[in-house]
Amino acid sequence: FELAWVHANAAAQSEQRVKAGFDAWLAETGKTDWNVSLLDSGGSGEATASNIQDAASRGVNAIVITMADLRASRAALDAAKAANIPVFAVDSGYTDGVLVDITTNNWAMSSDVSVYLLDQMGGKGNLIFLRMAEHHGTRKRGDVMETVLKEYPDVKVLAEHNIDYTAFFEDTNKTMEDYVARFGNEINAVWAPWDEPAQAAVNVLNAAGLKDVKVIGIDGHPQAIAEVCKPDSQMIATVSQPFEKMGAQVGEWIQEIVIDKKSADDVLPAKTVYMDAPLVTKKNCKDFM
Amino acid sequence: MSDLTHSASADRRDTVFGIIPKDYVQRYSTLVVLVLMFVVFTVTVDKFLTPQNLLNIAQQISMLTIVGAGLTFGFAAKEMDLSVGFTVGLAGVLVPLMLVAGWSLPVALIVGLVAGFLVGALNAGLVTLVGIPSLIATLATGSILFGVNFLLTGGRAIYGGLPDSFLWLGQGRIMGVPVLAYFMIAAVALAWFVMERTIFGRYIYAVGGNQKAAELSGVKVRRYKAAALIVCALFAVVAGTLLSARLGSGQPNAGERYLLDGLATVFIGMTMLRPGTATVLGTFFGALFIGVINNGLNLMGMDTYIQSIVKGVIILVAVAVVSRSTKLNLL
Amino acid sequence: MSDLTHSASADRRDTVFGIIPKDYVQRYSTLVVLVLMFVVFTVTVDKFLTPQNLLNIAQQISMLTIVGAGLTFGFAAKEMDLSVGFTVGLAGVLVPLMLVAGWSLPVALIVGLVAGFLVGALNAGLVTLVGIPSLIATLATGSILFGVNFLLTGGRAIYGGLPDSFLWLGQGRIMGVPVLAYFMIAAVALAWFVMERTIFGRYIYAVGGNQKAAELSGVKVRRYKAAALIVCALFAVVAGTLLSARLGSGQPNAGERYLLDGLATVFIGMTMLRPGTATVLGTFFGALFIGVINNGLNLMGMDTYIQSIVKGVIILVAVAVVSRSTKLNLL
Amino acid sequence: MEIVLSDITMQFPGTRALDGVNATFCTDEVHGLIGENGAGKSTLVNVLGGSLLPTSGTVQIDGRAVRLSSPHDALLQGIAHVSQEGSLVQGLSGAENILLGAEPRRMGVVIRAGSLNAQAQALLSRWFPQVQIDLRRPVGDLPMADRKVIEIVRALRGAARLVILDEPTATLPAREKEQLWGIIRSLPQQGVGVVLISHFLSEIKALSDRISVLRDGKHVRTAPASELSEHDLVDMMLRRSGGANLHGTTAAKIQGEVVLNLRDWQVGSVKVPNFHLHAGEIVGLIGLTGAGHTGFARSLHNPAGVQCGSLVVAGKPLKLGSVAQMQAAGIALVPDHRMEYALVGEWNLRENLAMVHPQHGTFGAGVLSIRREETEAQRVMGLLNVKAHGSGQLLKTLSGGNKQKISIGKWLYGAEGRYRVMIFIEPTEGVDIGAKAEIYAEMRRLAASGVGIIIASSDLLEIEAIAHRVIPFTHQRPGPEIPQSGFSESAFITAISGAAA
Ligand SMILES: Nc1ncnc2c1ncn2[C@@H]1O[C@H](COP(=O)(O)OP(=O)(O)OP(=O)(O)O)[C@@H](O)[C@H]1O
Ligand SMILES: Nc1ncnc2c1ncn2[C@@H]1O[C@H](COP(=O)(O)OP(=O)(O)OP(=O)(O)O)[C@@H](O)[C@H]1O
Ligand SMILES: [Mg+2]
Ligand SMILES: [Mg+2]
Repeated sequence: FELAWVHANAAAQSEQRVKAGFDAWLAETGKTDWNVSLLDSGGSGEATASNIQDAASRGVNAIVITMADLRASRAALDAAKAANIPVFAVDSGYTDGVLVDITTNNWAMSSDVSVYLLDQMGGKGNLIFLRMAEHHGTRKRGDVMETVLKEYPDVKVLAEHNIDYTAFFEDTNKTMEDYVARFGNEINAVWAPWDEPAQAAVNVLNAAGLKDVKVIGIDGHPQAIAEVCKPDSQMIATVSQPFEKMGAQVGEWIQEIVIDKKSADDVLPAKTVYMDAPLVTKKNCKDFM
Repeated sequence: MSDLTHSASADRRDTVFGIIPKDYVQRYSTLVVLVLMFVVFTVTVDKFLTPQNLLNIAQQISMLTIVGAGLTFGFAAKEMDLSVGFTVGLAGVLVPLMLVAGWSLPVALIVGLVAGFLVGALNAGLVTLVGIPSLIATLATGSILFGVNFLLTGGRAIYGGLPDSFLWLGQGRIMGVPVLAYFMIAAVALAWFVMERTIFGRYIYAVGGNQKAAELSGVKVRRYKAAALIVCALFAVVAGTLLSARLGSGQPNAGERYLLDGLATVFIGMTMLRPGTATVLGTFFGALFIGVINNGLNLMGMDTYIQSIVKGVIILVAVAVVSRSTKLNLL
Repeated sequence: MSDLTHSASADRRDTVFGIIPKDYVQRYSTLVVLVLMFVVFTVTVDKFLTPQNLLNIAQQISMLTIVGAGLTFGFAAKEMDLSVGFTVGLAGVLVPLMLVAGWSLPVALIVGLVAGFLVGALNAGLVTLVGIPSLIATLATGSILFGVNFLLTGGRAIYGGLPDSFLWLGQGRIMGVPVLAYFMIAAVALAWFVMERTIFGRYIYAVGGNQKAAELSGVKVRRYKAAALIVCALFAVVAGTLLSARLGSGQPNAGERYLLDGLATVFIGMTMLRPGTATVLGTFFGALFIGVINNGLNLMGMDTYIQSIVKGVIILVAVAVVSRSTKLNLL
Repeated sequence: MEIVLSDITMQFPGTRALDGVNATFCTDEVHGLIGENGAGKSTLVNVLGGSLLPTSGTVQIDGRAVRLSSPHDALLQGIAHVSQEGSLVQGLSGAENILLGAEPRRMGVVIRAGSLNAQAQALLSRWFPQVQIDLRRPVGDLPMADRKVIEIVRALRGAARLVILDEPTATLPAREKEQLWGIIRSLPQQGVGVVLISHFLSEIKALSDRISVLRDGKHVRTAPASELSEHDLVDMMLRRSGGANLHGTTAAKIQGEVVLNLRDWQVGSVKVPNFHLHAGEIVGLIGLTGAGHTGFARSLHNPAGVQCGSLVVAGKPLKLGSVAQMQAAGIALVPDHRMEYALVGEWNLRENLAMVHPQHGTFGAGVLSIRREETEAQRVMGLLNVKAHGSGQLLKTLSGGNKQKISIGKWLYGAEGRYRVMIFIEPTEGVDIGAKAEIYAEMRRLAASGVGIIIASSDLLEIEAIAHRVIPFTHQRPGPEIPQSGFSESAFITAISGAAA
């Protein structure tokens, strides 16, 4: 059984976790005859399209795409459709030509954690707002925060920065250093669009000796959960996305639809399937470790 | 080495293995590796030699080839355009933005071309009038364009609302052949004709080959350096427009990888045909080289990271032969 | 026979505005822009001229400066290392991986250096023994290293489990000054000394300045070209190691932007001190230039995209002055 | 047509190359331009040819003021320029270079490749009927002499009214030189004027109708050639009496030990069965283009292309290795084509001088001492009387002859007593008559100090003045040696023009 796994950008931890969940499922169910080839698009929409197209020409039995923006791969998806190859998407947005997109609700996740942060701030204080518009998920999260903020007139956005995705960790680091120099202990909170920049922000705050800042991230990567769990850490919350479960779920659907030849309409609950993504705070973090 | 070998070698060509004239090795060895690779993939990879897949390759390399053809003009004039990726990106957001805003396709396309012309003219002015070396000038304009591209879209990608006539440019087919392939062939043919058969191309090569000599022969050096940079930007906006049509989306950072990839095609091209010189056909084969490797290894189902390693090794092997027999000066 | 003009013309230098000798403009104008920029930021930006912020800048440019210093060796020998970003990345994952796997810090650091040496030696061998132009050779080894870096980590970033002694290298301070700043100063001082005050450096400049003349003067050209490429890779692994210590994380693609940024520092450096020549101090000022712009505009609270535009414009303005009075040949 | 340069001043950083020069050039004469190295000759013709805009001064053509701000402007006025340092586009063929800027075209834009080759060939045969050059080959593959011919043909190709030739004969071998002389003489009758720069005073005197002399950037005098003796010319150039024989004569040789002994040498197709050189001796190698003497001389220092041969230097047999090894054994080479093979244009003079023996100016352990370097550089520059505004001047801004002095100076810097054999190829290429004397004096001094010297030169007068014995080469083989007693220009010409077949 030939499966092509197309990463939008394999360097992202979330994609790695989806893959890990899938691999664990493979091991659990003893699928030694599945031949999975990895194709990384390195963050390029065009490479994603080419990878899908090549996989279609190769005539694989199924294609999985993770964290891509599939609207930019329409033509390639048509090729897969023409070749009768089922395509499963993970957090890539439902587009004609894929069977299903399994994802989490970015608006919902952001509203959970954003409101939590603002409440923890007591509805007032100064905020650093880090955003990232290039990725649809982080963009939606930022848009939600922006909307929510309108209802908190006493919270002042000290600075807003769009993270440079190609070197997000270093970029966040440098930017936060500059903000710390500029605002010092005026900073009460940092909103980061996902966990890694949140971690970078926490590092900078610690290094500068700022002790009383509230930082949130989203994704719930193990390191982030551990950070939240540290009692004195300034990272107060994240949202746990069930990436591993998405991977395992994709495996199950492939088994049922492609191998067992069940009807997709029976197997799939919807075209876009949202999975639960609970808020992780210092109180409940132990449950996620 | 010396006068002595000289007169002798003119008629009695140097040979390799006693049969292949050395300058054939110099001109064609990289090309031979390309052909060999093609044969190996045909034999070992199932779906490689199918019309469908060959058209895929054509489609996949078309934008890269067009960017590379533009860079070839720059290289020929010994000017490097480091902003080319962002120029691709500029057209890639500007044209979709205009279309989404309701402008007609011809207007949007023309605005894209005009924008390319202006970028090229800016680069050209900085280089030929102010005298800033192109490496720095285009690095700086690249930084400026990066900002402009993201400002235009607010950082987000543009989707939807694009007319079918536009999408057809990037996704359609004529007689089964992708429209993109026709664009590529037209661009290569045009660039080849201009560079190899017209006075304009000859002068571009001349100002790059020896500026002083060109000057003393009455060639207007600045004019041709400027022209090369403008052509480079124009090819980049064509590629960027097609890219957004292919993706059905305007992505502000989609062009960035075209700089390094475009340079790679030109460099590989410089190892063949006229070693050490950037030629349009060389660049085309360079793009084909990269396209065939990517496609073949993908079809083999090779892991991306291993692909990257294998790609590096193939490039090294391909150019090692010619490098041993010629002194190549790429810059 | 020549003493007359000699003394006469020595004092009657060509001047700009009737007072500033023209060659001072050529050497120092970019530097003057740097100083002006510094003054402007000091006046207009609140927290700019604070010890804390200056140390921030030092810390922020330290890795870039180290990479740039390495590239300077390559440029001096007229060899370009396009793999430098991936070499930064290699050390940036290899050293953390070793540490996480339980190796001691000295062992991990030494393995990092050895890896850098091997990468440099591979580049050097391809260029000096096989004869592949460095632009192609390092493009290909870059592709190989990209694959290696991602294979090493399986594509994921390494977080956590790094010993404090390691993190201290990137985040610690000695007498209030970041450890990174000491590394930077040591690297610049060492590189400056080697390039400007030793025969080794002189020969590297010689093989870059005129290879044939160096050869006929008894300089072992290949040896010094090879040495330049090896030094470049060694500086890159030092920067990569420090980068991962600073980030507290090994990220396989964190080094990539060090190629273009590193080139930018070298190019800007080439507009000052000895215009047209890559010098260590020039590169250092080039990095400072970029660092001060980024920091100052950030402190002003300027939008990222507008920053990028402003940065491009400042670079153009800074080099325009010298470009008008000198013919700069960067490559 | 009459071109009048008035009050031309050209100021470079650190140097005033021209200082209020006035000159008039006409299309019915050959105008000789002389002056010592660095006098400003090239700068003046660069202004005339549009390559340089003067700091002040005016150019008038037939009474009209013109602004020549590029060579293109100058060409439009009918002024073509063959510059001192060669300039051709390496990647293009000879034919393409000859017609660069004037290609035969179809519909205004498309190059007619076929007629391009034919036209270029026709031009070559018209001006140099006896020279055979494959014009379809890239010029980078051609010998230097052929390249010069191509440059000259390029200048003569069109409707030029005035042709500037800046030291055209410095790198031309005898046969091409004679043809060029013929061309120069014939041009004024065809309404084409010539501005000729040369350090060969006899050549200037024989070819020119009028001669202008520059000294230290100032115009000294212009007069009909017939009114000036070579003697006067030297006086005006150097501001001293040219009465003495500037070339001097080389004392009879001191028979020292054999410093170099060579057997069964083969490099390329050149075969030298045996050759030896004594300490204190100066041996001249002469030959036509392609005769093999320069290749042989180079191979003694750079044995990379040597197929076989044995070499004994100062009693020690040498294994043929790299340049560095040959140098360590005591062999030095001052090559021809200095900008390509000897000097770094972007370096200053000090750095160029220290290139071979940087060890001399160090604290030891490879650490340079700028002060020591400076002291030694000053010594060498004084020794060779280099005209520069200091050792920090960039080499590329020196005049041609001064560059040549630096090329020689490299081997004197910190080298006292280091070399047993010194090879000079065209050592006075582009060097003025005064500096020539200085270089000869230096060579003689070196010989007297026990160095064995080999000089390969196409300037037969030079060989006659400096050598103790001469070995003529024909067809890649050395011919019978000519002892000093048998020296004469005609003897040399007979020997090299191949009585042997
Ligand atoms: N670009 C430059 N920058 C600085 N000085 C220069 C430059 N070009 C020429 N000079 C100086 O101008 C003076 C005149 O040089 P020029 O080349 O005209 O001499 P020349 O008479 O042609 O000498 P030669 O016989 O050696 O060729 C020299 O002192 C030279 O160093
Ligand atoms: N100084 C040098 N050292 C090494 N190689 C040289 C040198 N000068 C010239 N060459 C090489 O020799 C080739 C022929 O050079 P050139 O036309 O000067 O002939 P030549 O060997 O000097 O003979 P001649 O001057 O007697 O005609 C050049 O293209 C170059 O490759
Ligand atoms: Mg001159
Ligand atoms: Mg010669």
